[in-house]
Amino acid sequence: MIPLSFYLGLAALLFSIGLYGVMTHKSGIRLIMCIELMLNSANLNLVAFSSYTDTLNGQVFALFSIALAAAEAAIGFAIFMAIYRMHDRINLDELNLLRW
Amino acid sequence: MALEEFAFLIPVLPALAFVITFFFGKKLPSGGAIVPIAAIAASFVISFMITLGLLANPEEVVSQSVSWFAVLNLGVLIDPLAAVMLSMVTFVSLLIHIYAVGYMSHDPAKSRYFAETALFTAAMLSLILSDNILQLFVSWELVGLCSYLLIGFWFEKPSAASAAKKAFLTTRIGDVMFLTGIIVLTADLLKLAGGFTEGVYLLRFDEIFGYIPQLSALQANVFGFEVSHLTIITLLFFGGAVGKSGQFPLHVWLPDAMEGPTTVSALIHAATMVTAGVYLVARTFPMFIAAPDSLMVVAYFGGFTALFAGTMGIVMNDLKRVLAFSTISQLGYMMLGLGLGAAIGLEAVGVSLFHLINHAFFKALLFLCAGSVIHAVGTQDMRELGGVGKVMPITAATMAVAALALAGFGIPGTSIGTSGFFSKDAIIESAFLFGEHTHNWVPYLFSIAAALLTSIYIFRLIFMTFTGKPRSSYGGHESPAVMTIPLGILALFALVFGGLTQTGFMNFLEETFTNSFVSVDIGSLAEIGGNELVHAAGHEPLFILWLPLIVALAGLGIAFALYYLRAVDLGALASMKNPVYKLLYKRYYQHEIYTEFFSIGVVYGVVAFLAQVVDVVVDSIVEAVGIVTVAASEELRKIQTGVVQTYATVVIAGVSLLIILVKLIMEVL
Amino acid sequence: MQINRPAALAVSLLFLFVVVLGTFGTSWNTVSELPANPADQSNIEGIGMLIFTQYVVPFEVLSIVLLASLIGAIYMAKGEGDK
Amino acid sequence: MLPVASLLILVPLIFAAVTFFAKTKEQAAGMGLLGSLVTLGLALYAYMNFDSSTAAMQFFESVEWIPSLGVSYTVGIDGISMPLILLNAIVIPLLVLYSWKEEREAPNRFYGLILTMQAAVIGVFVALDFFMFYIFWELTLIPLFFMVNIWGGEKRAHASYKFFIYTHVASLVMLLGIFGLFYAAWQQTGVPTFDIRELIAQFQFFESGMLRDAIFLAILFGFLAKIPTFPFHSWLPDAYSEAPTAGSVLFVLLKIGGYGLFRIILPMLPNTGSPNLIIAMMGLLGSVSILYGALLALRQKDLKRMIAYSSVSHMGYVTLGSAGLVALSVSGAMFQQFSHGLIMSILFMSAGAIHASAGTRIINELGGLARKMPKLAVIMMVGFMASLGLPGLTGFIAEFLVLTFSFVNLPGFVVIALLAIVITAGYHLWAMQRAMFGVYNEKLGDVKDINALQVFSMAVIALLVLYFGLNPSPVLDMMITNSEAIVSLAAAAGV
Repeated sequence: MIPLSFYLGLAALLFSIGLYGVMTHKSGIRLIMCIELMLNSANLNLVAFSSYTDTLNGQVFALFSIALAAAEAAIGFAIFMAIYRMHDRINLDELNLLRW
Repeated sequence: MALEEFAFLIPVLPALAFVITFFFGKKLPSGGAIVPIAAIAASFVISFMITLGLLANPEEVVSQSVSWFAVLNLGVLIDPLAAVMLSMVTFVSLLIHIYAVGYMSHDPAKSRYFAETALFTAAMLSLILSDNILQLFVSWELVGLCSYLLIGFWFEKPSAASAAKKAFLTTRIGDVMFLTGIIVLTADLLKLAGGFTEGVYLLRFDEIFGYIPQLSALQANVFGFEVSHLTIITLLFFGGAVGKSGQFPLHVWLPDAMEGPTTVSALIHAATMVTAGVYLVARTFPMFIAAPDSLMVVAYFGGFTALFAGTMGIVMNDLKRVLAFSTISQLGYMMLGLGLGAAIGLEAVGVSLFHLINHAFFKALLFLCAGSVIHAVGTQDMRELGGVGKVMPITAATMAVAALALAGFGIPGTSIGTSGFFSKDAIIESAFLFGEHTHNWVPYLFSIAAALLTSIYIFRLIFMTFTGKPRSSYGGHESPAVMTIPLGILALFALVFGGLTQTGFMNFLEETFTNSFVSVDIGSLAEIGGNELVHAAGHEPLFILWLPLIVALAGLGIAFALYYLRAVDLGALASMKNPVYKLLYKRYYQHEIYTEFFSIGVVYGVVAFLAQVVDVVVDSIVEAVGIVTVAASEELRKIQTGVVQTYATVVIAGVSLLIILVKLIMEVL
Repeated sequence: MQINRPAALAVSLLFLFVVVLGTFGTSWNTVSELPANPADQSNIEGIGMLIFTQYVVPFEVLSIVLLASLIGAIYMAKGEGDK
Repeated sequence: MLPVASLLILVPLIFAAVTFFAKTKEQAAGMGLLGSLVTLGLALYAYMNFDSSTAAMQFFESVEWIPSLGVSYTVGIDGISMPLILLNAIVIPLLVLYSWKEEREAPNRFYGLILTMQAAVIGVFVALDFFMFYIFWELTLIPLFFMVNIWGGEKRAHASYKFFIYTHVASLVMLLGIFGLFYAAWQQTGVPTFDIRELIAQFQFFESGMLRDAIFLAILFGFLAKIPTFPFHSWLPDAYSEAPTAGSVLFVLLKIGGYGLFRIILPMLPNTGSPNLIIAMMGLLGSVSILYGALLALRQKDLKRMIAYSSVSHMGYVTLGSAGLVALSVSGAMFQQFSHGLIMSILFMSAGAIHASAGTRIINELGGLARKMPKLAVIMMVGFMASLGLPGLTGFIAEFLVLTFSFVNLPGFVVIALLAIVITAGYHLWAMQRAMFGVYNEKLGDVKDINALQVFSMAVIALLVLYFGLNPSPVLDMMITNSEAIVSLAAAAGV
């Protein structure tokens, strides 16, 4: 049997990759993709725990989380579209209107 | 006697007159002058009746006390000392008020004038009849306030406003010393009495005098000297008297006080203000005589002031300033007289007060005459006057009488003489007695030299003003009767009061401290203070008796030669090139020393340092906290880049490190 | 301000290190055997039951959130008026 | 019997709320006057029914509020608070009358804030529970802040923030002290309570001397900064001089710092680690404040700043008298609070009137105003004379009591304070001479005297200064009763 830690390790790896992407990328689209990656690494954890504890709660939550990710992505992309219409690009560096 | 029940009315009536005149004076005829005149007349009648009663029975003094606040009281005490003062003050003040009806007739603000003089008189009367030291101080300060208001009566003249301020501030220095004396006294009494008892007013004179031996036993260490508390207290009291009575070195306000109306000067100099200091020392005389060295200080200051003021008196050109220095000088005599109590005991009070009363008459007369001249002629610079005697015969005659009284003309050994003769010569003789007794001749020399100066400056004034030819064109006329009648009455008193009352007066005042209110044995108190008293008065050599008169005549002769006959050309002597003359004319550079050096230099220097350094530093500490906070946040807020990725990085890194840290700590523990 | 890549990599690796160390260092309280039901490999039914009983309220809330985000997304993506 | 203590807070508060909604200036001022007059009536009612022969609390009310923390609504009036409530109740209606004819923005807020301030200050005086005490204590900041910030002079923003932050920080330190007291007492007895008197009673049983000193000093700091004494005074000149006239008068009525000394500090003092050291420190701060304020006042060019520094000087007597710790010196300090409130009201009203009609407050730019403003000159003279301690007016009574009876224990400090008396006279007379006397400065144009309402309000205060100066017993007796109780506590502890 594959130990639980392996799933968790995989999820951590996925999360770190997503994190690295979030930190380094300027483009909003890539940012959202990386966030999706992080969310899904969490889902992986949920499902793994669910299986290894013989309860279904975790899987239910994973479903909820997927639905929320959809909502988040929809809103995110919509915001980016709006920004794009204003600035003609979605470079996050330049969005400093509220800074300081 | 029923009248004594109303003793409290003596100051209350003029105070009421103040209120009425102040608020309704403008609607009353002649500025409401009738109200204070009536009130003071009533006070005079009450005072005089009480004095007559006391003369018959000096043991039964008037004494009433009511609780004021906390453990302090207000009260009335009329003993012989207070009685003669009350009678004199009400009488002189009454005459001055009547005179002022004429003198102030053209002034638009005369209702304010009469209101303030009424308050002035009320304060002085309350000062005289207070039976405790605190009430005396309260009245003392009110007198100061009124003098401030009256000297600055023509407040639109900058010099008047400035003189008023100077008078108030200079006397205030003395007042603070007086207050300090009261504070020390109260603290000591509290200690000695072991706290307060209901119904016992510790600050009443009978209580204070009762504690004199214990107070004297208390020792304090001041700058390495062991000093009796009583000495400290009395010297502080004397400091107050120095301020109020214009003694050196706090005399500077008195000549400037001439900026007020002349009647105010007369009030201040004769009746209501400067005598307060002398009165204070006389009132607390048992304390002074029981305090080692205090009376000597009084004597030296008094004697020195008498001489010092006299030297300045001989060079002044302003009619009123000469009189002002004359007052300072005569007050010096009174202080000297009190200080001689170190040798002659209680008699000193009689001698000094006798001079005070006589001085009041002739000094009021001198000022009112001067006022009469100024009123008629319109100038008070003696260089521009001359020959006024022809146009104003009554004024000139009364002024001459006053001058004779001031110089002290009379025939020794008889009861013929002006009042100044009897009182001033008594002081000089006492000084001689003192010298004979202690072999300390300094007071005597001071007093005799001052007598010469007195005679010179007053006759210089007479000759320069009333004789010779007019040195400028002025239109003069004799003053109206409302002004000359008071002059006549005062002249009468200046002539005969001394001769008629001398012995009786002295004996009357001897009773001051042994009566139904307080009983003090001056002899034993003098022993406490280390003062040896002599009782052998009256067998001075004939020369000593005649010397004051000879000196006065010499002064008259000098003045006659210099200012009437013009025997010597004074141009060279009385010029600014003569350093002595310049020193005197500049009044020993007091203005430079007091105002420019001390007030502006030292005090303002300290203040500037405090304002520009200390306060700035104190404030900067506060402001700096704010500035540093703002500056720090200006930098620190840049951490908030507004870029989510940065936040995410920092959060993740922080959490990771935190976990490692916690883990490590757990491992170590 | 952009995080430079080496720093980002370092933080990511640090995080990975910490988490992996954590997961492998913890003794997880798991069931000894995975439930292997040969008859019915699916647990869809159980999940459905849970969603509509125990988690019905979150489910409803989620639906509203989805709807709201849908509307919001359309509104924002569509732009203003005729544009 | 009316629940006066509660009503004294509630009435101005309710009227304040109503006033905020007033539409016109007349309505606002009218509501302000009505509210303050009702408060005055209540205060007089309390005064009439007050028994000045006992130091106990009167008009006492107590209701539980948050039992789990021992917070209760407890109010009461005694001889320490009664004169100050009276002072507040008397001056506020006169202040409303004084500013009746002035034109300003948002009169509804102006009068509303005045009434709020009154409620807050009276609240501090009647509160017997630290929780309430602190709430009202901080509430006083708000109206004053807005007074300065909205209607103040040129540097109003700086002055208002400085005042707010400075005294607020000091209050926070005090709050720490209060919490320390609360928790230590909770540990001691096992019952939480915020009752001021109970906590003070428990204070002596705390075992740790360090803890007692820390609590005491934290609370003392809060009060000293509020009084304020040197060197915590630097907010005062800015705030007093930038505030509008009504604001300055409200500042003057803010007597809560000195009140705290009598109510809280003096009863705790004997049980601190080294009471004599603290007494010496307070005496030093007090006497230095007296001298320092006087010296700095001498240099000020702005009439209002001069009065502000003289206020520092006068409040030094409160600290010095408290430190004197003799019944009469403490009563003198209490009386100084009362007298200072009256006198400074006159002075700030005078300065405000001069500023309003002459257009400047710089003393050297004035001159000869007595001719054009005779009524003001008379009233201002009374105020100045009272302020420089002339006998017959209230200032003297207070200063005499403080100086004389502090001398018993603290002779050196009294001597320092005595030096200031001449200087005090100096700057008052100097200002009077420059501003009111001398030749009229024609540049000022046609200056008008104060209006009838202003004459009335200032004359009433001036008469009170005179009345209480001649007959201080109506308020002094109750002060003496209470200070004897305070001092006997100290004596029992052997200080």
